[in-house]
Amino acid sequence: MTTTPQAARRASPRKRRPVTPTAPDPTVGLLPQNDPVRLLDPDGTLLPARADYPEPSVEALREMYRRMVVGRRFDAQATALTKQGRLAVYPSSRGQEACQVGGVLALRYDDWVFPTYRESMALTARGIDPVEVLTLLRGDWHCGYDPARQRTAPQCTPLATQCVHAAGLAYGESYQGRDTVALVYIGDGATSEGDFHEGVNFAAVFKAPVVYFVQNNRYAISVPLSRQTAAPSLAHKGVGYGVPSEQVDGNDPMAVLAVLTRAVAHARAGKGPFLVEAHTYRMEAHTNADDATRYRDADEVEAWRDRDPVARLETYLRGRDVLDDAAVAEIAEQAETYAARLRERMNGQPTVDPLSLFDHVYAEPTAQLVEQREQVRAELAAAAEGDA
Amino acid sequence: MTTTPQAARRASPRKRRPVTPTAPDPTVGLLPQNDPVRLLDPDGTLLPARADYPEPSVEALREMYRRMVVGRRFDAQATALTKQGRLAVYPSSRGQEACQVGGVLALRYDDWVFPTYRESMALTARGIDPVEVLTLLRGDWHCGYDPARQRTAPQCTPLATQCVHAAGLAYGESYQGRDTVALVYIGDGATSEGDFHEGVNFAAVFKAPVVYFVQNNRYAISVPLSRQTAAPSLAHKGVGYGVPSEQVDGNDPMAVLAVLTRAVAHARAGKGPFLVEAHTYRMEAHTNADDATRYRDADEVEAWRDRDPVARLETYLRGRDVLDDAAVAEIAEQAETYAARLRERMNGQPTVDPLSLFDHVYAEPTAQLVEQREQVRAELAAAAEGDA
Amino acid sequence: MATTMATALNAALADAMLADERVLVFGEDVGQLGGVFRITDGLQARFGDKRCFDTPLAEAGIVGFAVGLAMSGLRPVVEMQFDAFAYPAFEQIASHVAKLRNRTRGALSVPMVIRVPYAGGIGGVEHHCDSSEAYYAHTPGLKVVTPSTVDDAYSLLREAIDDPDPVVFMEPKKLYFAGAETVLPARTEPFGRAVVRRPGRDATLVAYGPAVPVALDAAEAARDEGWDLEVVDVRTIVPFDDATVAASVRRTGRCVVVQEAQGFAGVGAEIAARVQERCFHALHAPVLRVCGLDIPYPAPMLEHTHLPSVDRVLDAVARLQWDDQPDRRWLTEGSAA
Amino acid sequence: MATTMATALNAALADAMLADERVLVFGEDVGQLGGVFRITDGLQARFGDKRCFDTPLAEAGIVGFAVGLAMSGLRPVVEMQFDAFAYPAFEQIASHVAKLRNRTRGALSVPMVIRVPYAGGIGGVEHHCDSSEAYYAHTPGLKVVTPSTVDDAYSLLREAIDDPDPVVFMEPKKLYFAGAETVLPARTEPFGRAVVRRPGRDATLVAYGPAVPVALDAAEAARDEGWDLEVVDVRTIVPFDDATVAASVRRTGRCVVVQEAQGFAGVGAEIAARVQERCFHALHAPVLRVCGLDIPYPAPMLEHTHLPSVDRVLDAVARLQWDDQPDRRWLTEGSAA
Ligand SMILES: Cc1ncc(C[n+]2csc(CCOP(=O)(O)OP(=O)(O)O)c2C)c(N)n1
Ligand SMILES: Cc1ncc(C[n+]2csc(CCOP(=O)(O)OP(=O)(O)O)c2C)c(N)n1
Ligand SMILES: [Mg+2]
Ligand SMILES: [Mg+2]
Repeated sequence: MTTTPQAARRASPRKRRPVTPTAPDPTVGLLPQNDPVRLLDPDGTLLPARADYPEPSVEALREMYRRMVVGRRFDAQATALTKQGRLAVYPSSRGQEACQVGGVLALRYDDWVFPTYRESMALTARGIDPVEVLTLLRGDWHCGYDPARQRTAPQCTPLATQCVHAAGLAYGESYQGRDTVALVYIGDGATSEGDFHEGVNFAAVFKAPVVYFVQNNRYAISVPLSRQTAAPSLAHKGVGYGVPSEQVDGNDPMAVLAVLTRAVAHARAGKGPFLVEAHTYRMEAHTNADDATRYRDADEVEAWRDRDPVARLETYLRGRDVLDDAAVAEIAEQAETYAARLRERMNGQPTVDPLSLFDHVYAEPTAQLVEQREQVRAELAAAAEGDA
Repeated sequence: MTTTPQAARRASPRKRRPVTPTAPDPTVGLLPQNDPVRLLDPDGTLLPARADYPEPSVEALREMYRRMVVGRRFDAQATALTKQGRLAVYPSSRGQEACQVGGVLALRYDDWVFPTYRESMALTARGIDPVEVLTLLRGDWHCGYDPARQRTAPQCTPLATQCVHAAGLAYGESYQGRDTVALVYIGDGATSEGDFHEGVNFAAVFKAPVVYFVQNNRYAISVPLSRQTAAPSLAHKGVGYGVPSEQVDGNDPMAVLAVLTRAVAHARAGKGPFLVEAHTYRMEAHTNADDATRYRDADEVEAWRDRDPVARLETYLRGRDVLDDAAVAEIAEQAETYAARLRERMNGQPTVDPLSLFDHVYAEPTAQLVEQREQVRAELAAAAEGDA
Repeated sequence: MATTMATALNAALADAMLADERVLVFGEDVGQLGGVFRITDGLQARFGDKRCFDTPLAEAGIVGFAVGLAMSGLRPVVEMQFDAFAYPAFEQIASHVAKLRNRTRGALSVPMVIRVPYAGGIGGVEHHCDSSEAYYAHTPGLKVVTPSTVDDAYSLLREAIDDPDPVVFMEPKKLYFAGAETVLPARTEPFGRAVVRRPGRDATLVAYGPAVPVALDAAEAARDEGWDLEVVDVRTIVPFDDATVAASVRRTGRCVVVQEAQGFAGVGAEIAARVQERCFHALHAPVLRVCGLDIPYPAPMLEHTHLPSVDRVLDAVARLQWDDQPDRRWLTEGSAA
Repeated sequence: MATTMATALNAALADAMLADERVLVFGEDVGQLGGVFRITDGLQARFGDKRCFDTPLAEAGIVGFAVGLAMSGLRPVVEMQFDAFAYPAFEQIASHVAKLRNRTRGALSVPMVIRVPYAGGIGGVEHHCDSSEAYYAHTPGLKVVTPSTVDDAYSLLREAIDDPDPVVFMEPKKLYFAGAETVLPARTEPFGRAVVRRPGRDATLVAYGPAVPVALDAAEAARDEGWDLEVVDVRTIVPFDDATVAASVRRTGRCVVVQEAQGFAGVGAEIAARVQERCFHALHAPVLRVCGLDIPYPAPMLEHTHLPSVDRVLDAVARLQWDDQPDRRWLTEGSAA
């Protein structure tokens, strides 16, 4: 049989009854707001109050300010230590203080943090000994602090891999009846990795209490965000996992704290993960070893100076009369003391026992490792004899 | 300085000027519609016309019907071949005929298809020799057809990995000035893999002309969709990559063809990738080796029988008077002939030269492989002698 | 009735879950379905869907999730559905599972088991038959275990789950349904101990996992040729039992290593290197290897050409210089110092 | 002025791009920045951002994208930023890059180069110093190449880009800025040929990549001990040059393999196994190995303990039984057939 043109052209017998009414919009509560949440203007003035994000208490903000100032000073000190050869390398987070400090301030002491290499400031703000934080970068061992005691995973270098660990840890905690939340720091670039996808998805499917906190500082080393994604925002990835998300002005300390506080509360309440994208900027190069002038203009950096999170919060707190010159000076002094003490303690080469290389590969070294340890021991003995 | 409660409670000096007006909704054109696109009711009646998806021509639909009928017969034949021991294993796509055929019908002959193990029907519908398609499952070699000539990648088993290849291929084609489109078949389960994320993202960033076509048949082997994602739909993943997306009733052949035709046109026009999720159902077990009764109810399967895509299209075409009993019988006969010829050709064991194992590891075998080939050759000679 | 390796593995999982409620079993299709090889059959019904459950389809996710669970104090046992499908998890395994204890000076440990059904001989299509043990064995921080007997399947898996370190537990698929008369629970030699499966005086065959039955068959067939072959089953590739292997080779003076994986830079190379390092003066012939060919795993119809066979093992044994060829060392002595 | 390996690699990329417009160079930070080691410096400026470009940060994506580009007829050269950061791409490399030609009986090929800056000695933090060559060398279908000289860096990279097969091109980071007097373009021996870097009579040191300078230094130092050592640079691990290595060992009668990677089941094991298989009667001593320790790569302050050193090589050479110890074979002869 062949189709006659007439038959083909004949009006089709259309269904007359109306189509099933459209289902309710399934993205409600999942999509981020179009604009990053902002509570403080870049000049420090308070914006109109909003119902979704109540202002954090001034006490909390004052403490945030203090930690940001100390954090910035710590960061500068760490950079200085690279110049003195005390640190092999240091990835600065100057400019990202609101995110660094906001992330840890939103948490309870027994919550977990999953940081990257860039979160040295966050970890010191969490109260971890800065010398232990810098162990990785000084080079005496990999992770210098005790992650179990500090409830802080080792700073993660293989990008995005910690997204999955956090899902497992958070699920494991809730499985064991604990209401711990895990907060994952991750960069804009790392969201392109498969492990970001798998981690957020696992967290969502298992309703694990994780806050994924993307510090979008606009660059992955030299690669700008436009090469990373064509999405309206990184926060828009949330809906694809059924995870509510929000964008926040990452240089607005008040907004960062408010948004993360809500995100953490969401997770703790058993509602599953939450995704936050903070729009911020890395003021320094990727690390001291990087040359940022190769890939970005001085103008761009300059423009971000006007959005400095520390000055912004200071202006606001001064305006609220909860911070005056004396207080600012006192905090600056705390910061100086912190830096001086760090400088001192980083002075001098730590000693590490070469035989410790064999101690933690397994709970008990294998026969092969015992053999290799004996060989190294013999070499060291011979060398000592040679020196003597 | 300590904060006095008074100071803290004092009204904050709020900004008076209104907040920057809200940016336009950035998700416009990216989010899928809430309801899967449907043009034909399950009973075959035409639904009200819609501007976004014009009906495909009846000629195209009649051809689609023909290929679906032949495809279903092919599928049944392949399943039968497993029972006769002619195929090691066969993953059936019965119930998914609209997707299998719609995908290839939406393409030009020189477009590329990136199929999975489940797309045997799609590939035969594309005109690839069914014996070559079944080579993988018969076990004489891996890929039986010539992918370069057929513009069809080898059927992909490592899930989601083909998402990235398609991005590269499509970008490479357009880079070389060709307006080829790549269509990726992928299952619901595989969207959880990191490679799905990386593939779609690469395609979006490089504006590669790829259509990602998710056949959501509700199971990954035994794992139901609810264990795969908490998202409103798989199509909602698109916005996270800046990729427009759509849901479609995967058992509505007309809608599948219409949506894919638009998706392909979008890609070909240089607007980048498009994501389509088809809601469908795998009527058989995962493969003949699987036992689907272990994880799903007969009721569920029954319910989907009423949404049979072949019957649906047949009813519609009959209603349009472009298909009558004679035509249906003629197509059924074509299908029988196709199956009979396949059965015949699959009768008997193919012979494969063991020495060919060394031919394609590299363009030229290495010295080591030459050595191993000589060893095998000697073994074969010895065995032949032993037999003689 | 004979017990199969599959049954033994299933029993080991069940007994471990019973003994320690921190043990969680998860992966793709391990719940309701009981795994594509039914190794987890019945566990979800018995222990509930919080103890044995399906995950999203993502192997890096599965392994990384297990790392997090282990950090929280649990004992995850995950299944990779097939050998080649563990590759997406390679970064998680190599950079995290293997290293976490060491990175943190022991503050965090990862007592987890990654079960990998591996190797061929089952007529599987591509990507379902890889022998991937060398990738793990070459990665410090992992233990790599592979049973060849039903008793070992049970005992080694129980030990793996109890072990404080991460264990990649490689299950030879072709042996899943091979049976043996035994009574479970079985307790065999611990990790780090190879076992002489068949004593012999003339040469040692060293094998593991799917190659052990091949070696045993070859030893049996070798009797016709007048060779009395010893067969050593490595069992735990890491930690490796040098003592048992070297003792055997020192006794026999000859050695053939049999492995199913492609040979180049595989575990068999390590064994050959170790044996000649330790037994040089005892060796009457070089240590030979019978391995899979250095090709991607072939399609079903050609896999018998790829796999180490009894004949190929016997050919290697025949090349072990039985004729007491004169020492030809003088040929090259001139150029030595 | 001396040319560094970094310069030579950069020149090889530029010359290849000039010679063949199908060559595309991409990866993380290779565009505007010119790569974290500046190996791609200036390529984007010179050839435009369609020939040399940055990608999203995803290694499986980069490698898989390259597979697709190769299918479309292009010749991708991708950079993995550091050794351990290639692990996320492991599935793409092992299941696709390595196998595509074979799967399709040659209908599709994957002429691509995966550049991997690898190994340590540069004080890098964790995950930046892995020696991962064995993972690739054990995977049939890949060629694995690693230069140790400036000329080889240029010539082997050019050959890798022209090669019809996928090449994992492993660049020893610590040699990037080592210089040599040379004039580019240089043309050295092709793939599959090892080279005697230093002739010697008493023993052969077999090394590749970052271990070659260590072997050469050891050979120099060995003169004080009265040993005249030959140094063979493997250059291309796959395909491997048995002939050159075996000829050397047959001449010297003694062999030490030096590699930076952890030893267990590494490339050095393969070399040791091959050498004793082929040179058994020429050997006066077992083939010994000097490798990295079987531990995760250590923190900077301890890396010198991990890395093969001149002393450790000399210790191994000293154990090569120079004393003409009596042949103790009789000790075990009793138990042989
Ligand atoms: C898997 C992996 N690939 C590559 C790298 C190398 N690398 C280190 S940091 C970096 C950029 C990360 O950018 P982003 O995620 O935006 O974080 P940021 O450094 O800006 O904080 C890259 C490519 C890595 N650490 N891990
Ligand atoms: C990387 C990887 N992991 C696991 C598997 C094993 N496997 C084969 S098919 C399948 C389920 C796939 O489900 P889906 O993507 O929904 O496709 P469908 O089979 O339903 O068409 C699984 C887990 C695989 N092939 N590849
Ligand atoms: Mg960034
Ligand atoms: Mg499915």
